[in-house]
Amino acid sequence: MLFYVKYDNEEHRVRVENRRGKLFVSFDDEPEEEVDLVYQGNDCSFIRNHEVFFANVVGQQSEYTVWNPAKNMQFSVESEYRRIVGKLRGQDLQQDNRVTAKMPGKIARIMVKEGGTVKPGDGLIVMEAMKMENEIHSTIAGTVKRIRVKEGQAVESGALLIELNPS
Amino acid sequence: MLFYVKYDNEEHRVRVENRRGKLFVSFDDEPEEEVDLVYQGNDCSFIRNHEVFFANVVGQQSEYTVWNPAKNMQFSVESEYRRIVGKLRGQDLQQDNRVTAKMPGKIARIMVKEGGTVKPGDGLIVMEAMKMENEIHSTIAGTVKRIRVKEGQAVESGALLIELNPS
Amino acid sequence: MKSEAPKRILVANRGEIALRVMRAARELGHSPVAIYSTADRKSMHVAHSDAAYCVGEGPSVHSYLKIDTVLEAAKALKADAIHPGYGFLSENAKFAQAVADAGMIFIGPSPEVISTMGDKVSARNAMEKAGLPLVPGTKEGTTDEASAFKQAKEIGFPVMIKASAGGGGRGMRRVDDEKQFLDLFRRAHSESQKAFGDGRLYLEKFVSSPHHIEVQIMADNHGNVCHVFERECSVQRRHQKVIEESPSPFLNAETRKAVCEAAVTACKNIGYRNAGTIEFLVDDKQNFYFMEMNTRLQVEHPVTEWISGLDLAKEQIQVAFGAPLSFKQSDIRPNGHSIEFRIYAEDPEKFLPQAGLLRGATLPSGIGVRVDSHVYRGYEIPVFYDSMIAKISVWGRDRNEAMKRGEVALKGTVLNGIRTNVPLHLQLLRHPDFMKGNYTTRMIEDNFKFEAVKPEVNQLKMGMIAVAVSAYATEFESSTMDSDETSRWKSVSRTEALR
Amino acid sequence: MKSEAPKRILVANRGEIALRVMRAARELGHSPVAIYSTADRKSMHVAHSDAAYCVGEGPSVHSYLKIDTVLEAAKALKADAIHPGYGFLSENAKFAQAVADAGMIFIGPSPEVISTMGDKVSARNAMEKAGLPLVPGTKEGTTDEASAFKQAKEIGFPVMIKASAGGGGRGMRRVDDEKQFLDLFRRAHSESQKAFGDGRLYLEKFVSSPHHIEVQIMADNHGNVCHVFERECSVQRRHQKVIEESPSPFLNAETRKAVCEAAVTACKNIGYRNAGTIEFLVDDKQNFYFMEMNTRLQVEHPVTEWISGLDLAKEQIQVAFGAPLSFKQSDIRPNGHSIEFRIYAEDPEKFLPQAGLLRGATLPSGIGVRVDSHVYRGYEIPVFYDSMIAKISVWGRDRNEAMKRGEVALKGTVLNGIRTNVPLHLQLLRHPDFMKGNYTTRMIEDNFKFEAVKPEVNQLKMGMIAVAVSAYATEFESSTMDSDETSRWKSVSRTEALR
Repeated sequence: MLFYVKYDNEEHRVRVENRRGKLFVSFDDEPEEEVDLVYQGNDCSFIRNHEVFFANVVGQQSEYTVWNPAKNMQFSVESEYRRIVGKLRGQDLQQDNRVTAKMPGKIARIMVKEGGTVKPGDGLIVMEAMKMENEIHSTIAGTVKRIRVKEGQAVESGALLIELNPS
Repeated sequence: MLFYVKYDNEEHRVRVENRRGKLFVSFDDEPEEEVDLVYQGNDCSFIRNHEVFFANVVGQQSEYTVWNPAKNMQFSVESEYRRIVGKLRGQDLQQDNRVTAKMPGKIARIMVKEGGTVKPGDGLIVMEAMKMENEIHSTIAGTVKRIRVKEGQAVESGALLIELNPS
Repeated sequence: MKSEAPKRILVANRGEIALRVMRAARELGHSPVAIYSTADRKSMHVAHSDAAYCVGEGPSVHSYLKIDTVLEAAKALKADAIHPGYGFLSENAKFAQAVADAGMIFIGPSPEVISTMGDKVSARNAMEKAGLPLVPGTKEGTTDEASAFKQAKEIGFPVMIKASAGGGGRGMRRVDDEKQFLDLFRRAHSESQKAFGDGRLYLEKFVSSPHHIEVQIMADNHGNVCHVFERECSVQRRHQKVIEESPSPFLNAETRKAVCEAAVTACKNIGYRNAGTIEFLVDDKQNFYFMEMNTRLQVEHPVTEWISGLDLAKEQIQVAFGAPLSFKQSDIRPNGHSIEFRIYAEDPEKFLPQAGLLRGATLPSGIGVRVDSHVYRGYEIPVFYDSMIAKISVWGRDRNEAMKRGEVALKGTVLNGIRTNVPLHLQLLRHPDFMKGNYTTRMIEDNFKFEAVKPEVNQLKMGMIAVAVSAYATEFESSTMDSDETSRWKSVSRTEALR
Repeated sequence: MKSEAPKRILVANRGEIALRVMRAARELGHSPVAIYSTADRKSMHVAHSDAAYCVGEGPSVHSYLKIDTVLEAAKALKADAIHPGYGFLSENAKFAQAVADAGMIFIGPSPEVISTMGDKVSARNAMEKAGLPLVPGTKEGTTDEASAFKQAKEIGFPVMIKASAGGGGRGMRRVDDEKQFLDLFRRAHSESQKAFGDGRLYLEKFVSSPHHIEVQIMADNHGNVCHVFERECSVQRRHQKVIEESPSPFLNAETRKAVCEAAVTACKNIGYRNAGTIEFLVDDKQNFYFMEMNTRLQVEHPVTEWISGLDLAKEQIQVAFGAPLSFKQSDIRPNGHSIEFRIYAEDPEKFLPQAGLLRGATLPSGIGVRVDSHVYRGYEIPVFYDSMIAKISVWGRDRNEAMKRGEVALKGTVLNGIRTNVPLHLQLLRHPDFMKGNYTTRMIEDNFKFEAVKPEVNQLKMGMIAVAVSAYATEFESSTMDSDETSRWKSVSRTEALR
């Protein structure tokens, strides 16, 4: 079975086959190799050509995170089958100028007005969460299309806060 | 739902009801009480009348072990329903004079002969496992009815080693 | 100790500090009991107590900060004494008084001392009288913008705005010039009002190249006061400590002796008892100024325990029940070096706290490694409290060994499902200022940039394989298989990999 | 240390000791690589290595003991050095020689010293020459029953039969009178033949009220030899150590000094290098006799690390690469008290080793607690190896604090699905001889009875409720439910409770 695995904007193909309980994996156009994978409690480890890789993998649906001491790695994965189905349905990734809450919290202060202009780095909203105030900055230049929250409002993670029009 | 829970030879009735996600438990003839039970990773904790009980429960089918620092507690549990079905089928617990292997290992030496007499504490068999020799003793007085293994034989946990006739 | 009957000790706190104090209580043969908010029902501190009482909803104003309810809990649980931990009610004089009034022992200093030290201005006055040098600044807390602005100009910029009732960096702002003053004063005021219910602020001269160095004090009810050396806590971000160590690699022997002795003298003068910490600002010429006193056990007490061998939480309990200190000043000498890494559930790049489900959690162990934590795999980090999920403290014969040990321990800290600041610690350990051991409280903000690490090619490749295999196991979850081995393998991978 | 290039170090062992050595290698900046048997594929030591090589099937004669295969692994993994751990090939002179012949560094003493010390009789001869007092006994190993019997009568009963090639209590028997001699000699012979491939036995006078006290030695390649104090290892069952502590609570200061200095002198005389341990038998009058020398790191080295602050595994690696000892004798002084509890997977009543699935596992942590372990929840304990699954070592300022801390740590050790000796440790900690600190190697066998504990009524009741609730969750596993909360609760309980 073929999977498309994406990290940042880099996409690779990983083919996984299970033959009599042994796993064979090929990466992009590299030749297929046996991977000795075992689950150990919460983690798993692989051996490939004697090299050991210890992994803690968590995820849901197509989004996975693999633990790494220097930085947990986030991947999205899609099987060949799902990609084909998706294409047939005409799905398209949306261009995102929507500022969302990265975590649950309370809107402490709104620093912009609808129609106002912003440049990258400008403060948009101050959120309060876990007793800390955090300023949310714009990453783009543009105008404020719509403000979707009010001061004092409690919001969930992922909630849409502000819509911007890029200039 | 009513359960019969047994420890050693002591049996108690525990009734468990789940009403809208809250657990109510009654123990023998004591009045029903709410038990606040949560699972935390591998363990669970209960609060009953402010008293806290931390538990790690493992088990399969009807046999459960609950961790306890002074000694893990082994229980067998049967639901009312299963007990009725079992009675209808005429199941009966067998009187056990069968000496079995407590763990996998190798039969190092057989110390008795068929027809010989034994008293409690007499050595029957020396098993070798994990590089140690361990003597298995008789817990009853009687005669050796049948020896089911040979010296040098590897046996699994639970394997029948010797049958005794109690005197 | 032996002769005392076992007591019931309520730990009026949550998380790792509740567990830490409970362990101390158990070692002394006492029975620890707990309080919890509904959001903390699954915290380990509840499971590991002998009895527990729910004090309210998640937000701490509705639970851990409610004095009446906590006292009600103490009565219901038949507590003989209350240990307040840190944060919450630990530095609340009214609470300490109410505990005493209810006939229980408060494990901490007297309400009078808490009250004096809890207000920054009265603390400065008291400590000046007790002989400690102060940073130039205003004596009175105020909410009046205009008079504050005038005073700021007199002290000379840069100045610091601080909350009279504050702690933990909340309500604190540095003002570099006149233009910024009013805006920052207002923000500090609102934050302070919200956090402490007291919006009064005071001003202080900003000290250049400041080191945050604090002295651990331990005192009994019989007039014995000892210091347990200093801690260097200058690795901070937004006035929140990130890494602490003891001994301070910056302090020279002469200053070390002077600052520790000054702290002891001051505590004797104010009649201090139980554990406390005097925080000093030390400038690049090793001048030290009193900053504030924390009248409780600190988050970072493990580094002091590592190098002294003392168990400060046990010492607190014993002293509160009337025992003399278990040691004399001459009994203790600093042994080796210890560093503590505070593990926060936060994005290490943007420092955003993270709430949510901890899906993978394995904490390090082995020689010279201590972990204080209340989290486990499957723990849901509540949104209501501080985002610290673990303290990893290490010990080495010298600072270099402690740093290497810390690095190995951090690399063995598996935390997944949420982001943590472990990557930040690994980068700080390689920072030239940190490695040299001469860094100021400005290091992270002025002289450090978190590098967005790109994993090595091979790591990325193996990670992609791990993900593809996990996805593979999911895709085939419901399909039928002929080989027993295969299906067993799949069912394990399904259960383990995908939560 | 800084100047050295990173090396690849093969740890030719398994389980906790492999992990412990790997951590040391990482702290020094080296890359640790592993070997494993097919039965150990899921051992943590494989997952935490940088590279690993399968050396064969489960039984150690088919894997960890195969010199050629281990060397093949070392070559394939490009190892620069091999650390043998304890057990397996750690005291095999041929292996040490083969490692050197293959151009790699053996992290341990020279093959000649291993060879001399590996044979009990030649060890006794060498140590007698090097100045250590011996227990009266035979000098030559033999398999001849008749001559051995004659010699036993000359020495006078009780006598000890010991395997010339032995260790760990295997092939060892105490013979109280003439009648028992031949039977026990044969059993010792067969056990020794099987365990070591060498059935030769020697005899020794049985020492009354014997204490097993051993001295840790650390020596470099430049003639520096230091001791790292003694360990008291008299809590034994069938010659297997169960609890170890340092310092010994039994030894007086004079004997401590004498025995440590004697060990250093002997090691200097035989040109010893790297880590080693000299075991002594000490009688009730504090006379000490050389017993044997272990030419490797001991299982119980953590107690020495706790009280000395040294990292013996790191020291071993550095010394093997030619560095001088990182300390002088005068640099180290014993600090506090440490106790190690060996956690075995065994029935604490009948001492039967337990193999099988570890279904619940949470190991203790916090101040003064160190855990060395390779197990985790879901780990399947293989039948082929020693049944030790963890070492819990604690430190306290004094012995009393260490004991209390040990008790709390043991009570917080959650191991389920198999039986362990944790209950045995808890009872030993309350044994009057242990509490007094004067106990002999005969304590467990002669003066201790494991009490079959009946849980408290309330414990039993709560346990029954826990079981009934788990059974309830299983019964309803497949039924439909209306409330989301309920079904979520059930699915969690199902997954978590029932494995």
